[in-house]
Amino acid sequence: MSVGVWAAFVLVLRRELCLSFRRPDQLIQPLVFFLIVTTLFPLGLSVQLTLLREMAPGVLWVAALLASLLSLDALFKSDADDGTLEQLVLSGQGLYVIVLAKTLAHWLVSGAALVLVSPVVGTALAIPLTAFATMMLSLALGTLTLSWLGAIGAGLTVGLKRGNVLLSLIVLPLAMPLLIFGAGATDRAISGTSAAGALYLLGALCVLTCTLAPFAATSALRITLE
Amino acid sequence: MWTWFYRLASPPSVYRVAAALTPWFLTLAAIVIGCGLIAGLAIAPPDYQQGDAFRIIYVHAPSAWLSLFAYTTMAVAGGIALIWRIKMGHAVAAATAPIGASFTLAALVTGSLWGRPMWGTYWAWDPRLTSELILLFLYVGVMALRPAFEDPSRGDRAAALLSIVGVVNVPIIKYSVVWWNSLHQAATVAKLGRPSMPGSMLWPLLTMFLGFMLFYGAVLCIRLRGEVLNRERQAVWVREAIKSR
Amino acid sequence: MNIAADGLCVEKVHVWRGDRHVLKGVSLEVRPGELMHVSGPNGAGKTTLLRVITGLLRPEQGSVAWRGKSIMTAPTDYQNELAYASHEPALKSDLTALENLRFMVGLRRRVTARELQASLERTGVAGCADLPARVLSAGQRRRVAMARILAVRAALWLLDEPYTNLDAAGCALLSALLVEHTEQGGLALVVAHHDLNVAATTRHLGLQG
Amino acid sequence: MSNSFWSMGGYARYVWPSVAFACAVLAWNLWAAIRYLAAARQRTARALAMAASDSA
Repeated sequence: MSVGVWAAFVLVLRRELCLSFRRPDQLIQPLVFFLIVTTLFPLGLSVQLTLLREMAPGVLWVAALLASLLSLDALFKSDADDGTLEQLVLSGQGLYVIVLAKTLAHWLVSGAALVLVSPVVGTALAIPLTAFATMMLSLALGTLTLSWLGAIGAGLTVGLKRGNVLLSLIVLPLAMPLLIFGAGATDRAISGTSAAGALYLLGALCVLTCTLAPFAATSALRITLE
Repeated sequence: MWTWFYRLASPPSVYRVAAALTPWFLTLAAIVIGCGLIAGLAIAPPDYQQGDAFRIIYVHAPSAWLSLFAYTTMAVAGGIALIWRIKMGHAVAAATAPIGASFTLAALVTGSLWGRPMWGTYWAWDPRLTSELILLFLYVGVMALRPAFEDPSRGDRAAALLSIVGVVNVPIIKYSVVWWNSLHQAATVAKLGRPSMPGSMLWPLLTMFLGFMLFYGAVLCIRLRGEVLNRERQAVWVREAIKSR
Repeated sequence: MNIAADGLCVEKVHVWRGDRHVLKGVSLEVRPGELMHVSGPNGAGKTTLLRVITGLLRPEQGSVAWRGKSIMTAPTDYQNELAYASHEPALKSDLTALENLRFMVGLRRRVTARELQASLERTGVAGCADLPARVLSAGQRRRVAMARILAVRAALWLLDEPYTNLDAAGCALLSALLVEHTEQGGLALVVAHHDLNVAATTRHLGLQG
Repeated sequence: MSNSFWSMGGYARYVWPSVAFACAVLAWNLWAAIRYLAAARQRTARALAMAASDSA
């Protein structure tokens, strides 16, 4: 009576969420980082609402990207350090399912939290209320895509000492398309024109990454776990 | 049935073949690039729109093409090595990376010099140059990942995987940058594209392409021998290879 | 290559770590109901050999066969039948001992909390079922790892230095568990630099430095 | 003909530096490759010599 794929997926998901909520400070830090980075820009630029609104999508998205990148490093590192990652690999369940569950749990904890906080940042950056829906949808898709790309980067750099700088160096070039489409969608939503085109492209990118990235992350883990 | 491929991919034969090909590639490359440069700079007629500034294409286009070709070669070699566990694939990938990165840099510099008269600045976020810049970041990522592992064979495999992920993303990046550029490019600025060229302008360009490819072959063969030696240090055949030229 | 009917057969395995030739043509064979003791000085490649047998590390040359079939043909099925205990016991320090077991064993088979509690009792750490793993002593953590090995009910046990941090009672318990496991037709491969006094048919493999 | 050739129709400031940089990249590639091969041969020779002296 071995455990089915879905049961294993749910079990790993519950394990990750349970572990994350045992250390709430780890969850709050990326959010605070996101808020701090977005308050830097108005201080650095000017507080003219028109200029701020012009800058808002880019600022919001770059801050969200960097905040999620910050927490990606811990995706496999804590498990690798205490030896549980090996047990997960040898658990008899496909590593694809385990990586799928771990990355989704990481997104729920970091990406989704960013999306929930983004209205606060949106009002701070003078983004009109009407654009909130598109902004949050594009952020959700974007951070999910980034979590998958980050899973590949984390898989490759899990064993390295100063891995997190290398992780950003590897993941950011791959994340540029989603920044372009995401900021583009938010920008159009602000200016009132329909952001459907950019959202469709972002959605397509998200689906592509969600299906292919776990394979790459799985083989990345096998390489570094040897 | 793949025995000839495995024999060809065996380290000693790769080393010998690379050593034999280098002089041929080098002399041919020198001749072809020489002719191409003379033709491009002196013989080809100036462009009706950009005048003689357009001659920069004879060094920019081949570099840009080579930067992409080298990345694809690196990804394919890495893929072969990862899937069929042929170590020489990693040697080829490791040898190709710095060459490709240097030509990406060449494409960026010549591209911005070419754009200067048109745009009034050295960098106007032209879509082609922007994707070339991101390609350079991809190169740097792969070249930074390979030596980060103590065990060289693990570093090779990690770099191979990253280059495969990268090569899948190159078209996506190119498309998204073009899409992004059409978003902000209100004014119609003469793009850096290759205008449809009459024969007298085209053949020097093709010559330069051939010359750069031959040069790439030569440098790859030289670097490949170094990579093979680094990976086969204990092998028996290495002892004779070291003594002979 | 003599096909062991159903058991573990490692055939001339070679592994290089960078320039170091760590495993030079290692071969071994374990039949059901037997215990294989692998010993050797530090750096002799004991852990590397174990990682090759689990399938985590692919050897440059040589093969590992389980029940006559190479483990590379169906890795997950093979891994479903083995239990691997590495140097340090694999426990999440934020989770309690019971939770650790539930998440680890739960991936392998449907198991109830009562069964897990029973295996914890069997290894003498029932008391700290609800304590977070970080407060447990090294010996207790080792015993929780032993409980995991028991609860997983794997045919093949691969134990890397299982006797470390165990007190006298713990060592006796582990030896008893090994005997019980081999009597039920299970296989065990134990890496230890001291000799084991386990009443089971034991083979021995000494790895050179 | 020759001085108009060098002036590149007034764009000499851009054409010649581009060509020069491209040639510099070609030259660097060749030099770096040869140096890399020489270093690899030297390292291998030293490793072999050391191995020979160990086993002797």
